[in-house]
Amino acid sequence: MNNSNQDVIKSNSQLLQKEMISRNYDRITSGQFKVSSTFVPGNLNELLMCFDIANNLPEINAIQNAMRKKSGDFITEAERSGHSEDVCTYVKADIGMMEKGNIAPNGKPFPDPDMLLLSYTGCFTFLKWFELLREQYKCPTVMLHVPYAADGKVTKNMRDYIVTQLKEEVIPTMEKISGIKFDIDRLREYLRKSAQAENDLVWMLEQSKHKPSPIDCYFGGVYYMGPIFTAFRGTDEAIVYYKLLREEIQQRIDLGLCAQTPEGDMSEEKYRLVVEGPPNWTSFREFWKMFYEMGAVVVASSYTKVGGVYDYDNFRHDPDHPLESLADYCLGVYTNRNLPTRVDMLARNVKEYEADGLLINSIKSCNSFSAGQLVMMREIEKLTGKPGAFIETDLVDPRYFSAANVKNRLESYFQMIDQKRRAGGSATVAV
Amino acid sequence: MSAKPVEKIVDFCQGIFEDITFAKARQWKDAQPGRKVIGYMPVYVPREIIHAAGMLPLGILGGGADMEVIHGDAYYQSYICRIPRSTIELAITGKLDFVDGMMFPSICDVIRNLSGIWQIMFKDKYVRYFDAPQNFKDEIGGVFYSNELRELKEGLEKLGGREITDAQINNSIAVYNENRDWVNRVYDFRAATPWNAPAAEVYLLMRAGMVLPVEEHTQLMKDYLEAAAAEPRPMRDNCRVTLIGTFCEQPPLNLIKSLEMAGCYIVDDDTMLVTRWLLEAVPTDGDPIDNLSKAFLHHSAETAAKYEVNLEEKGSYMLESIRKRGADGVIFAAPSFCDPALLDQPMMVHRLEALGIPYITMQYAENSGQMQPIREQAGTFADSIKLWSSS
Amino acid sequence: MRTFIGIDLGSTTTKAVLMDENRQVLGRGITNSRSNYDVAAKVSKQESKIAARFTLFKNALGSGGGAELLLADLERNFRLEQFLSELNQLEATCYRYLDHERFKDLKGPLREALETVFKTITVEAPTIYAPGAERKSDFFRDIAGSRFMNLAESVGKQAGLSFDVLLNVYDKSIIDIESQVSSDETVSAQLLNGLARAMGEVAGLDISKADAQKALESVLGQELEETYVVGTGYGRVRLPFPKEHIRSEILCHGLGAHMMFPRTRTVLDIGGQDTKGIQVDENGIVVNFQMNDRCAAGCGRYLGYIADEMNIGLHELGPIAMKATKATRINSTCTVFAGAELRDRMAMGENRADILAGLHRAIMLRAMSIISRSGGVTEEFTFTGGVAKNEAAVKELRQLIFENYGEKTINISAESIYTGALGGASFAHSAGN
Amino acid sequence: MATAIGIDVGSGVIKTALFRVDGDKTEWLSRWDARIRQRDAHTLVEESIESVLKDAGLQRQQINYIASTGEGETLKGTTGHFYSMTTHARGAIYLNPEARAVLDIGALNGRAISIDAQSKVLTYRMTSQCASGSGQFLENIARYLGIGQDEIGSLSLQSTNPEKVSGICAVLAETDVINMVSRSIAPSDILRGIHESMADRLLKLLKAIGVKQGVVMMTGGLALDIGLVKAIQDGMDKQHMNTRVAAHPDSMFAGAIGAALWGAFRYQKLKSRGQLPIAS
Ligand SMILES: Nc1ncnc2c1ncn2[C@@H]1O[C@H](COP(=O)(O)OP(=O)(O)O)[C@@H](O)[C@H]1O
Ligand SMILES: Nc1ncnc2c1ncn2[C@@H]1O[C@H](COP(=O)(O)OP(=O)(O)O)[C@@H](O)[C@H]1O
Ligand code: SF4
Ligand code: SF4
Ligand code: SF4
Repeated sequence: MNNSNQDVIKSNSQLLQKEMISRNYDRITSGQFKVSSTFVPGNLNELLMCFDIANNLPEINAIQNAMRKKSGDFITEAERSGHSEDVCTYVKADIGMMEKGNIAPNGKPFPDPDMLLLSYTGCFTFLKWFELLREQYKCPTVMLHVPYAADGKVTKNMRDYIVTQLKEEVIPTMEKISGIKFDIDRLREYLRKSAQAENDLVWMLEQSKHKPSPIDCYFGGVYYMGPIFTAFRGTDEAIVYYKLLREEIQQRIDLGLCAQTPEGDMSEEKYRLVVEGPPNWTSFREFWKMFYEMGAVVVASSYTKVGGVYDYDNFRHDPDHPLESLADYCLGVYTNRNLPTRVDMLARNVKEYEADGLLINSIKSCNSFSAGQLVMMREIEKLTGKPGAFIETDLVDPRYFSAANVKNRLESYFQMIDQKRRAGGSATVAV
Repeated sequence: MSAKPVEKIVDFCQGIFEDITFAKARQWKDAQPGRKVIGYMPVYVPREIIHAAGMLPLGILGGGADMEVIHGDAYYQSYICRIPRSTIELAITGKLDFVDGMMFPSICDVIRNLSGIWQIMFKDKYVRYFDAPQNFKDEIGGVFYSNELRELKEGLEKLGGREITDAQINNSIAVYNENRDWVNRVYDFRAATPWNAPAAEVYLLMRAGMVLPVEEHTQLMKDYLEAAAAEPRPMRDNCRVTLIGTFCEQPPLNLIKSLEMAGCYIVDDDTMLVTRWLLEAVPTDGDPIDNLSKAFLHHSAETAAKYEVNLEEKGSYMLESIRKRGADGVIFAAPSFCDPALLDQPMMVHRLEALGIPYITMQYAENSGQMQPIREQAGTFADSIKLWSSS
Repeated sequence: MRTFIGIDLGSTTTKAVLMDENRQVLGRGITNSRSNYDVAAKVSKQESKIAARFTLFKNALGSGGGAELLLADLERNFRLEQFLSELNQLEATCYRYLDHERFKDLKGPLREALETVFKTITVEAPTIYAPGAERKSDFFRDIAGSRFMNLAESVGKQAGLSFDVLLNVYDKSIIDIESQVSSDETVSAQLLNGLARAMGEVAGLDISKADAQKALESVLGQELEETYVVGTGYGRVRLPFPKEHIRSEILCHGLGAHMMFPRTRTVLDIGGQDTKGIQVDENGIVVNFQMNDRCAAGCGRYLGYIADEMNIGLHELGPIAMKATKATRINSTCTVFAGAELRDRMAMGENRADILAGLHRAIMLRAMSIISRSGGVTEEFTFTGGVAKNEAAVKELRQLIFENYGEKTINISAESIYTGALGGASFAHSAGN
Repeated sequence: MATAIGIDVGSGVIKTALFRVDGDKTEWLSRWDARIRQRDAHTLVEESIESVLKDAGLQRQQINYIASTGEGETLKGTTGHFYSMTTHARGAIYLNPEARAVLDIGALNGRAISIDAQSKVLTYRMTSQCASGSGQFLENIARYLGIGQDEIGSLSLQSTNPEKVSGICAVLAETDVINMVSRSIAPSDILRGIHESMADRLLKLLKAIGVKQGVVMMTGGLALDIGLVKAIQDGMDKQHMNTRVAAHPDSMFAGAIGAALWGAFRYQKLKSRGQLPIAS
């Protein structure tokens, strides 16, 4: 098979996505557009589109660099210049890239951003990350503080606070930078398109309820989520993409196929898992392989909710309440939800998707995800009666991916599920 | 009150520091039926409102160097700082059973998620994640923050079963104004004659303030200052440093002692910022919620926990501390895995480098045992300031 | 006869358990993993077969008539035979190394010193294996090594030779010795020799020499067919086994503990370089587990390291720590730094027993965290792995379990180090049938 | 003129040096070193002082300053203490005046220090609290392989196909070596592999403190390991660092040298101020 880490799944939708991504990088590096950097969670793509500002997402750049095996060097570079070993490696991959010439995946240099849209949503590191970038670029930086939904609900105070910030801080800054006046109807139109793609997206997420599941909702899922999480929410392209994806998946269901992997379709679905936590990117292929080789498919994952939660409480962007719905979107991203909500979400997934258990991939970098996962695991085990398993890796730091360790744990976990099934509750020793 | 010798005051504080069962706070609670205790995690919470509700704000700063943490590791991976695991250990071993509610200020994702763990594990307790605005305009962040303060007030009213009046809050503000004033005097005294107020003593004095009722703590500081001034101690050939990064998980007492032993007088630090987070006295008339909100927005310490809107203002608190306290250099001591401290550090370092102020960086955990590397670094720092200065 | 073998290739020791068709354990074997893995597996297997032959011989002799005495004596004599034969080889190897570039110049004096050392050990050997004697270790390397070091230091000093050089000769030679597996023939001969000595030594036997010899010969003649072998443990992926013969060590430990103590629900295994907390159900099936590994802090090797550091035997650590009046608080997380801390504290005059007690407590505290992570102790609890042999570790554990989970049944078997191999053998049994 | 003794109490070895300093002239009068090996450090220090005095033909009253360094803060009978980095920096400049950085690798810790011509410590980095890749680690492995300490260097130089090792635990080193041996990897390749991985870590420290050119002086016992020195130089060349690594037969004494020299310096300075120090 191909040995590039890039095109892991070959299908029309995948090809289309590839093309979309490279077109976006061309747009960012073309020098013809104003560029804003911002984060995936709380990403206000529709709003940026209203000002013709290109959307550059450092997290995605870090992922791209990790898959191209460049992140390790970048991280070391950043640590060399005084960044701690202990902090999020996305930040260091980004800063290291900057120090090493700031070259985009298309080979062209990234332009300095015209603004930093600091959507402080669900992650403390974001705040410092853009303070660090601001030191370098000295460009206008606008803070959008999204309060944490600590009690599992959105209060009026929170929503009002965000809407005011949008009106008083974010929009005026964008107007100033782009020279374009804000047109709320343009925003409404984009939001309508967002909602349309989001419908197909939710349909897609739910298809892994089939047995066998036609898709992998973690390793495959990160590809399926690509457009909606990045610079395409609100575009026609996203609508086309999700329609195409929907057709492909429908076809797989009709044919009764197991999930697709880089080495073709899985021949048998032995284990169904729900996964919490982001994947490892530096050894993405190797990591995925450990799963499909053992016959494991991921039927639901929290990572496919980091850029917005659409299935759990059925949120859609709403053209009739444009700014409020952007606020609700930000408030609702996965990492902005409190632990009881995250537990409920995952426990429901285990039950509704008939999974064998919950696997947590705990990421060293990310306290937003990781702090509390052990408690979540125990709660979810209690709620579902299904065993959990815990592995530890990192996002884009190759030093923290120990294949042997991960494999050992996965093997033990799957053998445990097996043994449990074979015993079938009989009282004799099952060996 | 006649002056007590320093030693007695320090021993009293040390006793409070070592007591992980919080006996002093329990005594306060038991003294009158219906009293309530609200625990809070480090950095900043508006203690005035808790005080006004007739409750005792209890600062919980982890388990310290000597607590054996057994279950804590069942809750946290090795790459997460230490304070949440020892705090959980305190809770599940019953040491916080008398605490009626917990407040988790918005400092980082670890403390944020700890609020969720509390919600899951201690369902019968009042749990409040306390968000502070990162927008500092009155009509934006101010409105949000005032509403948050009001929500807090209402929550405490419900918990306490009585209304909290503006007059009560104003009164509490005055009490805390006085406390802040004395905290600052202790810091001034130490900066002027650090040999007369060793860092470990000042630390213990402030730690006592996390547990004692504020009025008692204020008195304790008055007594200490009087006693310390009356007991001059020999001055050592040390350099003067500001300690930065210790605002949440606490350095072990031995670390603080080791720094001084290795030749560094600590003339300022950022431990227990809650005692001096608000930089100016808060007005005691008018709408107390608005006053607290404005104090937070416009006169609070510029630290890693906050977003600094102006690039030029970044690091101003630290630089002001160096200037005001006459420090020769800075020791950045951050808890391992502490995002706020470690992510902020490179920016602080830039500021120092631009001004040619020497600094060193080190990491610790609340239970670090090995002080040798710490002394090594601090000692070398002191050596080089000493050997190459004109003295 | 058909036999089923489980081999647990641990980081420090390799264990084998051999069972028959009725899932009766016939023999257990152990060796240190310090030689290469293949060899370790072979040696432990050979050892388990030797033990099996003892069992079979015992069955053949029946009880009474002094059979127990004879068996015990045979075992001692056999071990002595084994020891002397290995010592001989070690000596010869040492001499060979004297021609090495490094030692050529000192060949004469070195040879003389070595001869003295080996002569002394040979003379001492019978006392090491005397009835009722306490041995410092089960392994040749450790027993011979510690005697060698002690003697080399004094002998070397007298001869004006540096200790480091003598040590180096030993270090080079022991590797060769450890890479050898005794053949069946050698073992048979050693057993028969041992029997002859034992028959001479044990008084008041009702068994005739001829009968005993015949019985042993018949046992030795019996083929122990390796019907199915299952490998597990840290080094399992390096075993020359097909994939389906390999089981996760977690499952093996869980099952092994269940077989020994069927009401076990929580298992703690502390091996050489990892610590596992395992929860099993009523069938011995693992429902949850946690482990920490790749850092020696808090594992068995930590104890070995400390023993080396203090120049005492591994078996002596526990007894010394038991004499403590309090446990010194040890802060270092790293074993190597704990070694330094230990030296530091000894220098400051702290009591050796107290420091050792502190080290044991530190290990158990880490283990308690892992247990807690795996789900805590709810019902019966079993402690397995090599460290379960250490009484001071067990004492701290009992106390900590009590403090944290209240009164619980705590099982510790004398054979706890074989738990993983036992589980493996059981898997072999079901796979081979 | 000042006569001073420097005592470096290491975690493995104690080193003592006696110096006479007269203006710019320094004279190394005598030296002493011994492995601690489960002996009482204080007694050894006493022994070392006696010994250096005897060798130099001096009486204790003739010594102006006894300076400790390393883990010697609590030693009795010393005049003052300087911290290791201060003394190693000074020792490095003494051994090689061109040195602008120091790599000090002892039994447990490693550190990189950047210095100026006056041996002032500018910045530094230390290895973390894990002894993987330390001298102890190397020692353990060598013992397992049956290799003498002084053989390590030359063997490593013979390697043709170094075995890559990642930071492995000093205690579990043996297990990892077994792993390698069982894959029939030659001892020289294993050693070179370890040297490369250590060099890698040390170079990271060097880069972290911004050393880009000039002479990097190795101090501490591992400076005697020519295999490690070579691996560090190779690493520098490979990473296009414009630096040259240097070791000196007396590198192990750098701390003791530095302590003695600083002691003499401090004595003269205090004397000029009329404050004569006395040994405590
Ligand atoms: N008799 C004993 N007394 C004390 N400790 C022992 C004894 N025997 C073995 N050990 C300890 O057990 C450890 C080996 O345990 P084991 O379960 O065999 O580990 P592994 O499977 O990882 O090799 C050794 O490192 C040692 O510390
Ligand atoms: N010839 C040599 N080759 C390699 N290593 C050596 C040699 N001589 C000494 N060492 C190493 O040097 C270390 C001692 O160095 P030193 O700087 O004195 O350490 P410390 O100050 O920590 O005691 C020992 O651990 C030893 O391994
Ligand atoms: S901490 Fe987590 S959420 Fe935040 S930037 Fe890093 S990976 Fe993303
Ligand atoms: S020590 Fe740092 S990371 Fe840990 S809880 Fe405190 S602020 Fe957060
Ligand atoms: S901390 Fe110590 S015991 Fe742990 S891996 Fe490092 S060297 Fe080994």
